[in-house]
Amino acid sequence: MEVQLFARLRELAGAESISVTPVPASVAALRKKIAAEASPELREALEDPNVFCAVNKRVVGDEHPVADGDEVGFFPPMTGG
Amino acid sequence: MEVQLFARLRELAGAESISVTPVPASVAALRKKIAAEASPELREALEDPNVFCAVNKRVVGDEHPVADGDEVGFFPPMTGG
Amino acid sequence: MADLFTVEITDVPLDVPARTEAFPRQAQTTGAVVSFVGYVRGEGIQAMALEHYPGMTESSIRDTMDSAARRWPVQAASVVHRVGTLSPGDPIVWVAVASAHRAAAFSACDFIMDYLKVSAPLWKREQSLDGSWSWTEAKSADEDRAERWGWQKQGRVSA
Amino acid sequence: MADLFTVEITDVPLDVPARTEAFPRQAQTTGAVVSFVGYVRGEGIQAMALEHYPGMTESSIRDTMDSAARRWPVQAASVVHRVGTLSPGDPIVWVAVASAHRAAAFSACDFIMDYLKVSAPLWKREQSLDGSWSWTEAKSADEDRAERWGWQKQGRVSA
Repeated sequence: MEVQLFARLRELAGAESISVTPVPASVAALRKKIAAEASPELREALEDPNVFCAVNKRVVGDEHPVADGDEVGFFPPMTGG
Repeated sequence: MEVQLFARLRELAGAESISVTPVPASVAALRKKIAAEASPELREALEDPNVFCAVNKRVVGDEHPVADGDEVGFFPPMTGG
Repeated sequence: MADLFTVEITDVPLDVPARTEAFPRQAQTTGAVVSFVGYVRGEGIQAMALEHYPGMTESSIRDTMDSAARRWPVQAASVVHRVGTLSPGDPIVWVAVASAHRAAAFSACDFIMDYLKVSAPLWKREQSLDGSWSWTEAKSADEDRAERWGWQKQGRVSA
Repeated sequence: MADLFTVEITDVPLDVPARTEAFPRQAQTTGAVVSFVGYVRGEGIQAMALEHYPGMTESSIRDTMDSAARRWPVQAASVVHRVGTLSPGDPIVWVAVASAHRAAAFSACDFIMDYLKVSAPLWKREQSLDGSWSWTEAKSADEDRAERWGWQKQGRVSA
């Protein structure tokens, strides 16, 4: 699974997406797995409760299931408008 | 004094203004004087508590004084916008 | 530099895009512009005619804009109101407000419209489909909205 | 006939008068159009850059417009949001709402902006006068405004 990262997370990762295999079962597990393999800055950012996860373009909570084929993205709080 | 009438009052009077001499001392007295000499329709309209009086382009209450040289107008509730 | 607070009563058709273009903003400090346009609705009418009290209408709207500027940090505000004969779909009134932030711009624009409705001497007549003209009745809903801002109804006995 | 509910994310400068001109109204039934424009303020910054989540940003704003249309009798609504690099004074976002009456148009436009601020995936960076770029922090005032409409903050643990 290619997990997309946006804005400051993308900048911290130095990449627009991160490859994750095998696919963990939940957003929480996915977040944990990416954080474990990330730089300290990216890990800290991912562990911030204000960082959102979208599954198939909808914001979801940490308990939400994840499956192969889902489109998943992490991003910081919105600052548009 | 030429008292200006607007909208439906102008239409009922068939004129844009009414000449009043001598000038009564208050808006209430002026209203009464015009009404006394008006057609029944205009009298009724002038006695409507929702009909406004402006002295020198400011809405005032019935107790407001009136003097020669003041600009005075009567008009129904506003319906702009 | 353009005047930042303007009121215009006009019998010329209201060109909303041109007014929008000309509305003065401050490039360094304006973060929000809220505008309102009121249009003639065509349900059951073929025309509308608007008249005003020259001089007083302008000063009344100007007072309302000054009140808005005392309540919120308004950087610029414009009101253009049509008089004369209008057709369904024609703009009647355009109000624009600039501020640093959107909350003030929304509130001030809403406030100006609410006060204008109940305190600016303007009167509408509508021509129904059978050709007859009748004066528009004032709406109590407009008074209710104005009361949200502390407006008090005036009449024969002033407060 | 033009689509009555539209969302556009664009890297082309936002031409507000042209958007105003093209906004679809209904000559017989539209009595009010409220629009909002947000601009880049120039205090201490020389540029702003905006990025989004293609597809999700559009669907999120579309959801917000649909919510507005369920709450108020909205006849038409458009949102255009810039991405890319902007300069002080440039429009960032334009929102327009048409309704029969002004109360609904004001509320729906205000609502759409408030929801967009807290729920549309868009992120700003600002370039300060010394040339350095930094990400804009989310403002709790924006969350407070969204909560007026019943919005609830989402995060790691969803409701």
